[in-house]
Amino acid sequence: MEYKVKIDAFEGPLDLLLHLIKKFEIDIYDIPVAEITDQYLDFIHHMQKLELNIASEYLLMAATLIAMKSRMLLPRPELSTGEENDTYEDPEQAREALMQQLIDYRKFKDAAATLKNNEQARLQLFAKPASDLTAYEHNDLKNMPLSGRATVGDMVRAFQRLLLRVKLEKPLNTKIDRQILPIGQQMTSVMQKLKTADHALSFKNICPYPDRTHLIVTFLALLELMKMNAIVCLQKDNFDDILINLGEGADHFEAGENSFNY
Amino acid sequence: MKPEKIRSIIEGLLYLTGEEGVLIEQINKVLPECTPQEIIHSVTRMKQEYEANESSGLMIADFPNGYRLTTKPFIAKYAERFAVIPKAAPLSQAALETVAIIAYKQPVSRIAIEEIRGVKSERALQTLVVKGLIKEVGRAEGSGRAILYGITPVFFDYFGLHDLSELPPLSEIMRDQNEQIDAYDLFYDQYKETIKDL
Amino acid sequence: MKPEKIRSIIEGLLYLTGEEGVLIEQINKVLPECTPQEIIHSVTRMKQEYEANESSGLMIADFPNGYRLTTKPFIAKYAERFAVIPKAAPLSQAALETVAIIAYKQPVSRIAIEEIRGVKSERALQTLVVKGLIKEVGRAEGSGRAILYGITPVFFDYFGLHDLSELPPLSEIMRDQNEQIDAYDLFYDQYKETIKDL
Repeated sequence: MEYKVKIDAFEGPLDLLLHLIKKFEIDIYDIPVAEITDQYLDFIHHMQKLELNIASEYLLMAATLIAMKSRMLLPRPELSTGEENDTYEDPEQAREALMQQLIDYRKFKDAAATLKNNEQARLQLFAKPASDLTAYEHNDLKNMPLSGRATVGDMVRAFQRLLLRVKLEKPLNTKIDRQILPIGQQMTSVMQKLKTADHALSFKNICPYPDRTHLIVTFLALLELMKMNAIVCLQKDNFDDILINLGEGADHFEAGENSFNY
Repeated sequence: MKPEKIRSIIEGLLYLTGEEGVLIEQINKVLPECTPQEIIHSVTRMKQEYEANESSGLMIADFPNGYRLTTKPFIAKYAERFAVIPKAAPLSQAALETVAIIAYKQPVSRIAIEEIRGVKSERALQTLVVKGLIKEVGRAEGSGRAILYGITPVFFDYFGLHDLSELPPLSEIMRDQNEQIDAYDLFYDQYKETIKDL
Repeated sequence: MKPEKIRSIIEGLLYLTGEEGVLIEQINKVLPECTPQEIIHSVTRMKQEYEANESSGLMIADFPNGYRLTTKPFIAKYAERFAVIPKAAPLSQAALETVAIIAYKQPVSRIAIEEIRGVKSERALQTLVVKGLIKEVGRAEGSGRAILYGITPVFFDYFGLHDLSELPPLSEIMRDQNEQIDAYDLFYDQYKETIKDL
C-alpha cells in the first residue's frame, strides 16, 4: 500500500480516520474496528519510519483503537447477577462512540467547507477605505458618550487596517518611483494645459496631484520649458503663488515622450 | 422625497462609508422622513440595477442590518494589477473548523471544541479572537469557569452572511449522504495538493 | 475588450482609489490593451452618465491626468447628518488610527503620524485634542520645532486602561498581519520597514 499523503495534511486523528474511511470505502455507520485499526497503525508506522513527528493525539487514538480491537477479540465476561461490572468497557459502545464522534466531526468539517466557499467569495470583493468624515463632525466633548465608546479592540483593529492600507499604497508609490521619470511627457502635458487654459496658471493648478514624485517631475518639466523659452514664470511678490504662462518659444515646443528621461 | 433622491443619497453614503459599510438604521437617521421599508426597497433595487448593469464594476454586498459598496468579483483581477492588494490570507483549515463549531454550538468552551475536533485548538482560537471573528461571551458554570466563545458581527461580515439561518442546518448536512461525500471530495482534492512522493 | 467591460473596470478602480483618485496612466497600466484615448473616452461618457443620472449621488471630478470618484455636492448635507450620528464606536477610523499611533509612539509629531498613515491627519488630531484624548507634550528639536503629541489621562479613562502596558504589544498586533503576508507578499521587506519604526 502506498502512502502519498503527508500527515500534515490532516487536522488530527479524526480527520485521518475519515480519510481512511473514504479511501477504503468503509461504511461509517458500520466501521470494522479491526480493519480500520490496522490501516490507521500502518499509516502511523510509515510516518514514524520517515522520522516525522507524530503529534501525541495521533498516538492516543492509536492506543484507543488497539484497546478497542483487542477487547472485541475477547469474549464478553459473564456478569454475575445483580452486580454491574464497572471496569468493563463494552467495545460495542466504544465503537458507537467513535462512530458518533466521526459523524459529528464530519458535519463540522462540511460546515467549514461551506464557510470556506463563503470566505473565497468574500475575499474577491474590495472596497475603498471609509472617507474621513471628521470634517463634518462637531468637535464637541458632549458628543462623546460614555456608553458605546470605542474599545481597545476597535483601536487595535483600526491600527491593523491602517497597516494593511499602508501596504496597499506603498507598492503603488514604489511602482511610480521606479519607472523612468517621464519628464518629456509631463512637459507636453503642461504645454497642453496652458494652451487649453489660454491664460496663466498657478503651479498648484498645473500639479495638484499631491504626490512627491509628481511634483518633482512637474517642477523639472517646468525648468526645461523655461530653458526653451516655451513658458515664462511670474511672481509678483516673495512667497506669492508662481504663475506660469506660455512663452515666446511656445509654438516651437516639441518634446518627444521619451526625451529628458533621467 | 422622490425615490430618485432617496437612491442618490443612499448611494452617496455607501460611497463615503466604503469598506465600513452603512447600517439601515444609520441611513434612517440621515433620512428620517423615510421608513426602513422604503430604504430597504431602495437599496434592493439599486443592488439589482448594479448587478444587471454589465458596464458597472460595482455591487452592493450585505452584512447584518446593513450594506457595503464593493467592486464585483471580476474586478479583483484588475485591482490586483493596480496595486498589490493585501490578500487577506484565508483562514487555516483548523481555524475554519473551529469557527464552524462555534457558529453552530455557541456558547462553547475550548474543551468542547477540542473534543469534537480531536486536537488542540488553542492556536486556532487565538487567531480567531485576534481577527475579531469570535469573542469571549461568558464563563461556564462549575469549578473550571471555562471561557465560553461565541461569534461576533465580524463573523457575518467575513463570511458575507446576513445571519446564521444562511448557514446550512447541520442536520441537513447529515440527511443527504451523497452531498456529504461530494463535499468531502473537495477536501480530498486539497489533500492531493499536498501530496508528495515519499 | 468590450466598451462595457472597460467602463466597468475603470469604475471599479475609481471606486477603490476613492478620494485619492487615479491617473489615466495608472488605468492604462491595468488595461494595457486600451489606448489612453479609449480610456479618456470611456471616463468622459461615464462622467456624463453620472451627471445626467438624477438618482445617482456620485460624480467624477477631473484632476490633471486623472479622475476622482466623489459624491455630488448636495450629498454634503447628508454626510454631515451622518457624521453626527453617535456611532457604536464614536471615534472615526481616522481618529482611531491616529490615537493608536500616538499611544504606541508618543511623543510624536503630526508629520511622523502622516508619514505612517499616508494621509493628512490634521483634522483627526484636532478632534482628538478637542476630545481631550491627546495633548501637546512638547516641541521637537530643530528648526521646525514641531508640536509633539502624547496621550492624556482621558485616553486611559476612555479606553478603560490603567496604563500603557495593558495595550496589546505591537508585536502581537503585527503577528496576525505577518501571518497573512508571509508567503504571499513580495513587498514584505518594505512592509517591515514601514512598521519597524512604529
